[in-house]
Amino acid sequence: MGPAEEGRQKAGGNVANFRSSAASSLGKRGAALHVSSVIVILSGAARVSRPPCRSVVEAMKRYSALAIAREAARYHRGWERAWASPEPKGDYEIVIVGAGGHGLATAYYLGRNFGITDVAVLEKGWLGGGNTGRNTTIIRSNYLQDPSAAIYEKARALYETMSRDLNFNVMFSPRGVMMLAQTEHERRGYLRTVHANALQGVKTEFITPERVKELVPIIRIEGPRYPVLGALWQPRGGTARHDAVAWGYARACSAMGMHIIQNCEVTGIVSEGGRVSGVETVRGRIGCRKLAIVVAGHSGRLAEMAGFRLPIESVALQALVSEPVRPVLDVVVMANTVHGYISQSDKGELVIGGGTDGFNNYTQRGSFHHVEETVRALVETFPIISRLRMMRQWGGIVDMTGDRSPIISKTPLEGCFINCGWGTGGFKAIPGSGWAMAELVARGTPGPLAAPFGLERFREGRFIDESVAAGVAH
Amino acid sequence: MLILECPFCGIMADETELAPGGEAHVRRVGPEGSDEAFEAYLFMRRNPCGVHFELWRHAHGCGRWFIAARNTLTLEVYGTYPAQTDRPPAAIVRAIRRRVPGWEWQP
Amino acid sequence: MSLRLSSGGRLIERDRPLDFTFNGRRLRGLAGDSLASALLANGQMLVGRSFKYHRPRGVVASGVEEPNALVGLGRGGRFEPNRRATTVELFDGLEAVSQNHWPGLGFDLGALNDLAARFLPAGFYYKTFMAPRGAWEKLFEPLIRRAAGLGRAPEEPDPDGYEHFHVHVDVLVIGGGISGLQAALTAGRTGARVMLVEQGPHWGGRAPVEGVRLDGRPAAEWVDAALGELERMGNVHLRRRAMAVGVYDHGYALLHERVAAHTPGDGRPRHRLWKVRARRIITATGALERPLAFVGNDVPGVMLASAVRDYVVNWAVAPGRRTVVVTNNDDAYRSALVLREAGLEVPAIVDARPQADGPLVQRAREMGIRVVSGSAIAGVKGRRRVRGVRLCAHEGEGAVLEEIACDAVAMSGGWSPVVHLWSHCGGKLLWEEGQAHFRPDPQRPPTGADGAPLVFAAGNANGRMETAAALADGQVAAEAALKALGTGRERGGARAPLPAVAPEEVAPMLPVWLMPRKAGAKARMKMWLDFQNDVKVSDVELAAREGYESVEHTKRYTTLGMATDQGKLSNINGLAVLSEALGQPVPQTGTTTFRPPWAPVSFGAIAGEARGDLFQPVRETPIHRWHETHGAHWEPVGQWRRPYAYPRDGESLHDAVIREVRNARQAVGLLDASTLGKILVRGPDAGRFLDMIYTNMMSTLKPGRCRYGLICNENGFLIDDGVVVRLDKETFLCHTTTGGAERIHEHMERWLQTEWWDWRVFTADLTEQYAQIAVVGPKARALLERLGGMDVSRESLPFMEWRAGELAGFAVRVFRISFSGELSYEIAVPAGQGLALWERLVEEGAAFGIMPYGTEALHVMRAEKGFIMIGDETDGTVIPQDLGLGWAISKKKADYLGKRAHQRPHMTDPNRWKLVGLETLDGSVLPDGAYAAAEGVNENGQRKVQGRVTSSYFSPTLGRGIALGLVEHGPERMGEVLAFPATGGRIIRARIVSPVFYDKDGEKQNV
Amino acid sequence: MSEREAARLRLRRGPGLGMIALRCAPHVPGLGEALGGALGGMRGAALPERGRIVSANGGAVAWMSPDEWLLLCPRERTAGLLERLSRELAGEHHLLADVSDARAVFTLSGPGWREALARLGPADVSPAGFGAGMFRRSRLGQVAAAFWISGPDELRLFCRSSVAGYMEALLEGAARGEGPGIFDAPGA
Repeated sequence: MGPAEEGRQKAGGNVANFRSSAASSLGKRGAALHVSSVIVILSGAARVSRPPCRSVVEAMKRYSALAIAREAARYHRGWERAWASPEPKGDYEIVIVGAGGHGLATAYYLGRNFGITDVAVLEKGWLGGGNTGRNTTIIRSNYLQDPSAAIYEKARALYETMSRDLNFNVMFSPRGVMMLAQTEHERRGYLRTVHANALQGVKTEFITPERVKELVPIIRIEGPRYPVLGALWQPRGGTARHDAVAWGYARACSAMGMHIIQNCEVTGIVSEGGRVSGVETVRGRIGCRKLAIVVAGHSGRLAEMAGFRLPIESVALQALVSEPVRPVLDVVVMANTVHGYISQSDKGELVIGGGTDGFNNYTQRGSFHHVEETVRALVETFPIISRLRMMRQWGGIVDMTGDRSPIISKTPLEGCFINCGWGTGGFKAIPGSGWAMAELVARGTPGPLAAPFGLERFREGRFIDESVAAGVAH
Repeated sequence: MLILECPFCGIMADETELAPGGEAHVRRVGPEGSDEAFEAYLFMRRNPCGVHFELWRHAHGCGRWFIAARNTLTLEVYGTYPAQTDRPPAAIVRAIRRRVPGWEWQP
Repeated sequence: MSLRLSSGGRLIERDRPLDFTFNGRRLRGLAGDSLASALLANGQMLVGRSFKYHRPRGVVASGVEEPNALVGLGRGGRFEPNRRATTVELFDGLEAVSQNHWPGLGFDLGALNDLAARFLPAGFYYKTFMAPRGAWEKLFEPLIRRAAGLGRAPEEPDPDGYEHFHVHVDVLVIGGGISGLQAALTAGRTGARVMLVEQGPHWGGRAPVEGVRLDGRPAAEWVDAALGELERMGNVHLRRRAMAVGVYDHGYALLHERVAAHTPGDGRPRHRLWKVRARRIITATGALERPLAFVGNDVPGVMLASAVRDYVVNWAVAPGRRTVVVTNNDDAYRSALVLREAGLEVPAIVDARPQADGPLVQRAREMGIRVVSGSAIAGVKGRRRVRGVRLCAHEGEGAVLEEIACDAVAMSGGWSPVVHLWSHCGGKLLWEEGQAHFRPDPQRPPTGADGAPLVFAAGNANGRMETAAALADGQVAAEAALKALGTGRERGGARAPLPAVAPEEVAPMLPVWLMPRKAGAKARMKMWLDFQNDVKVSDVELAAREGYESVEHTKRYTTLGMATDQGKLSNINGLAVLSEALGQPVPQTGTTTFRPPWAPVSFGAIAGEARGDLFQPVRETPIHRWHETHGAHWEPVGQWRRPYAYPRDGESLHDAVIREVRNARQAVGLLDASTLGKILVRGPDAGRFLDMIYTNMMSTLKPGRCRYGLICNENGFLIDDGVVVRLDKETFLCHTTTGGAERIHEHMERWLQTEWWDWRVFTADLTEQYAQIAVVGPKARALLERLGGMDVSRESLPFMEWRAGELAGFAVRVFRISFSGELSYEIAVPAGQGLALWERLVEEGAAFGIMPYGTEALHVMRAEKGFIMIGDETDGTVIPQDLGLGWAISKKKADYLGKRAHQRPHMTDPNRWKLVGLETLDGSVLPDGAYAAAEGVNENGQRKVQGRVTSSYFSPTLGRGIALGLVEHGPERMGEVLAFPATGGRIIRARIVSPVFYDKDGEKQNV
Repeated sequence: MSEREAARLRLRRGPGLGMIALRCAPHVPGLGEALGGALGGMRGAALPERGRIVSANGGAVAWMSPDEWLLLCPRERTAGLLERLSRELAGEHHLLADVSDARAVFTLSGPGWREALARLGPADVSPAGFGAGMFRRSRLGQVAAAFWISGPDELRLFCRSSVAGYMEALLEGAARGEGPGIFDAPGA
């Protein structure tokens, strides 16, 4: 149990008083402000010891089969907004830029673990509209390096209970993730990962080609080009409904009285004496004591506003789905030697992803030859998909760091924190990332999850390189 | 799918004939450089949303490295030129200014 | 009951019947039929079931936009799910089955969902299935998954072939209707390279159906004339059944051509994927008719008015005998007229507009058709088949005024231009109030590499809905495209006069997003927007109510437009309903993003020829065939295949490796080392250059000598190693690892071209010019001496030197280098003679007990010697200092690639893990990649570690397991025992020893 | 392959050509003469412009990159040519290498060769985009290749010798079938 959780236990006593206000605040902005200001006063000096908000679920009008039945009687006219749509206040204690999964999760855990709810999450477009809503929804934590394994496993564990925590079904589906070993080198790499994971508390195993075939009957294990020599198997990895993750967090944050402000692009960052004091937005200036930048592909632009540079490059990553067919693939399969990964959604679509473009691109459109390479690989590996069809193809802007691992860090600008660089692997990390980022922002110093991901590592040459185990694709 | 003219062959090369090489005009920092300078040289990239200078190799052609001046948002290409230079040629700068008034080259 | 009419049908050949089956029933159609028209001709209106509620579904459209009539086609390896019956050309023996039902199409248990529909609103699954804990995973999701998908996937590999085709044109014209034809004519006449493509099997688009007359002649005649002229031009290529599916940046357009889809197994490729490089693109892609949202608008028998027209005119098929037309515009009246002319009944035209007049309305009245204006459909009677409609006032809440018996309904909600291809690359749209549709905004087109407009929309696709305007627009678009080409060609072409078209007078349409306008909540739950995904007006309104206000949120929450038709029929209606729910104008709501492909593309077509043997290139050495015929077990190394070992009959791989190692150590072995990189570096500055590339000092190497060198990247990490040979004063030959050959050559060239371009150095990758054969073992020298030729004695060819000369008549270079620790010669000959030399060595070596050995024996022998292997001891995070290779890092040099990086705090950290040897206490082989555990856990609760295994083998020479590993302070901890937790809870103990297990003083290689 | 297809395109491995890679600055005095002389009897004519190839007496010189040329000659002349050139270029900074064995040559004859190439690579091989005297380095399938028109209805191409098997299979596949006939139209 992490320090934040212990804190929550201690602070349990104050929960009731918060809960009632939060409940009354739902849909009533005035009340929401009131609640947050109460918190500010409550907080006093020691911010961290503030009453955490455990009452998210209670604060919301619960979702359940019963609620649906009740609403059905009146043609579903009684449902409330999942999240409020308030006008921005003049200032907040914490402003988070970016209402994607990572930004919203950061806000959620600020409230849940630290009782900080005077929070605004500013979104340029529509919440969850960035990579959160454009990825292939894979969740796994079979990473090689300790820091990665720690944060991705934290995230995976939180996904296990997310639907109930948020009272929003994010459809986490631990159907198992398989990474094929198709060369001796890859086999050794995955064996290494299995050994590392065992010591990291991540449950993985290396399975035989026969077991692979058993789990994925439509696969061709004999090659011909790259016979399957086995696979790295994480039985509790899987997928989740990506949009639902953003929506569930948004609903919970809104219920805590936080402000989620969409269509509110940040155009500048205001600072006084080397300390952040607010942001300029298309909807006017918004003051804040702390600023969290969580904008993935656009991190470079925000950093520029804040006056520092990042070891980041933005490139296009593409994904595609097939027309829906009856289930033929019950696990997630990743084949890194041939650059393709694939799973089948609960709707029946094959969800497919591959490599990234090698050049800077802000268009959310990629080059077709990457799709071609990926499809080619998957047709070779799963011959029966040849007559299925690509229904939709899209791209996202992913932010790649110098070592392809994320950044959760303080910045040269005091009071300004950044969470970025998740590259092609952000979705699976959302809860862990939010948890670690909330701790960093609330305390001003990183906890054990975030500590290794500081910006300074690039100067020191202390990299967190996952490509080592060929785990390039996400 | 980009098409870039190889300034050496004069061929309008398809992206699949080329290999990208990252930001251009990055000055090497040697043993005498400070930690900060060295970090910047290796990792800190402009990553602009707009005018960008980028190294490309005509991999399935003459094998030469050239630089493409292009826009990362519109994908407009202002021009290409041999990589054997530490700054964009005047003609390229003019071409960019025609499309992006007031744009300035920053080394 | 749909039926085939006794006369008419411009596309069918009545004297050429075709037999086909639907759900096993033998049916008969005609040549020229689409599967949909043939099914309708056989009275088969019910063709499928919807996704969510399993509602009965009938054909609603006549083209690619069809959301309902999805069937499984063919059998076995040629089975294909989810095919739109409307775009399948009928052929003899076609087999089709309906989808998404059990046990049958008629009686489907899934339809129970429909009864529970009220309890299954949009996004209901986000609100439930959460309790009790684990129920989602164990119970609910499996249930949902069982219901997933529409058709089933094939169960056998695809026997058909696919191919790609690249083509470069000045102008690509997409759409073979009259606008596209006119555009192609205009562009073609200037001599520009033009390609005109049509997604369907027929040219002319809708004009021939509409009975349009050009220059007083039927449209079809003008179309034929236009095609004739285009075919005569040498510079225009025409293509039917070639659907433009995507427009990508810089004018890259993707066409999906169905070459043999309608003639399966005729030997031709099934599909051809065209990769068109177009300097300019014209989208004359037409428009799609919108359905109307009224209660029961999804009942089989309710069809788009234009589709009704198509079926009657093109295939002489009618959806029913009594068709009620419901509309908000004039165009649908054409359907009424067509039906009447075909001798069918039209009991009424239900027009939502307060008053209906205008020429078309007049003509309908003149033909005695009853026009009920200001009215709407309150509901459709029937479940699996339309039995009648109830009328009400459009402005009201739906109070039924009368009932009309009918067996079909033709609906029209107005037309929307097909703007997909325009939008793929960033083209923007504007909202046209008068037509209530989005059309391309000429001010904000997609732009090309030159920053100028890339795509030009024409005709209906550009919102020009009348024939004359559409024709003229084709010409305008072509001229604009040519102008943008800047070839001056636009002046070249003589502007031919446009054909005369009789003016059409059309009364304004009335935007109708649901009917009647004030319909109650209950009714809205029965008005379908997305027929396939069962998204209704009430669902979109629910999304808006719950705050899913962005059109993207609504789409994702309700799944509107996410079906296989990607919302071709539902999107505009959906976002209009959303806009009304939010009380904002449609443009403010905006559209969802249009993404490729315009219609689904087979994965086979995308993969093209790259399947089986052509999936990826296999690289072969000159000696490859010999390995093959001598039982090599292959190991893929990059694109190469190298022999892993040569197992003999009945011999296991493991035993083969042991035999090969022993033989090389005791007698003589042969290794095909041809894959090693060989880069020639030459010039006055070559030494200076290699001093930068390698961590060692290479400029001091004497001609005739060899030196083992290390290459780091600027980040300080070891990326390659190999032996550098000085051929003469100005010339070096750099050997790299197999994987390194191209990588390192590119690395060198990059530095030469982008950093040190004034240095006088040339490089050349000669990897494949030479075959390289390692002759390894105590008897190696004897064997070479037996071959005869150059002196290979210790005196004239010492260790780490090389000589050029002759062996057995071959002109060779012999390098005395060793990666095995044995006496070893690496012999290079021109690749063409590689096999001959190899065979000669095998032959002459017989007397010495020579055996070839593979990569695994190579690995074992180098591990026994403690030699590192790039990719095993290194992984992109290891620096030479970690590997005890400090001796290979020149202290004298001011600079080399990686030097600055090596000075960073983390690189000089004394706690970095260092290379050691590891010996298990019980002699067993340590598991690959095992970690050495340390005491306690870190802050994240992870067990602390102090080292790991980088290579681990059974050593035949020592008869025990040996391993190399990286261990914290390893070299200072000789003799210490580490614990390696293995899988299954076992703990293996191993002692830290020197990494050199064999011939510690290196005498054997030096004899 | 059907006779019809064979008439459209015939694929042949070879001929085995002598190949010499020469790298040096283009402005080296007498370079053209050296090359011309090497081929025999084409004084100064043998320095092809970029993207082109010049042929004479069974030999040819192709432009590979601004400072690289490829000499093509009968195999047996390779050694002699190498010697002669290194003599003539002595004193100039240059690199000469025999690469005859590093590359595999194929010959495509028959009108179908343009379509065969168009099936495999992105280069514009229409008559408008690729004509006699041009030397194109590009991609076929997944490997690098270079090709030029070596006679009426005849194309010659080469690739790395290690991928000769792949290239042969690729070309055989591309030679099969009718093709869309896009280059058949007069003047297309």
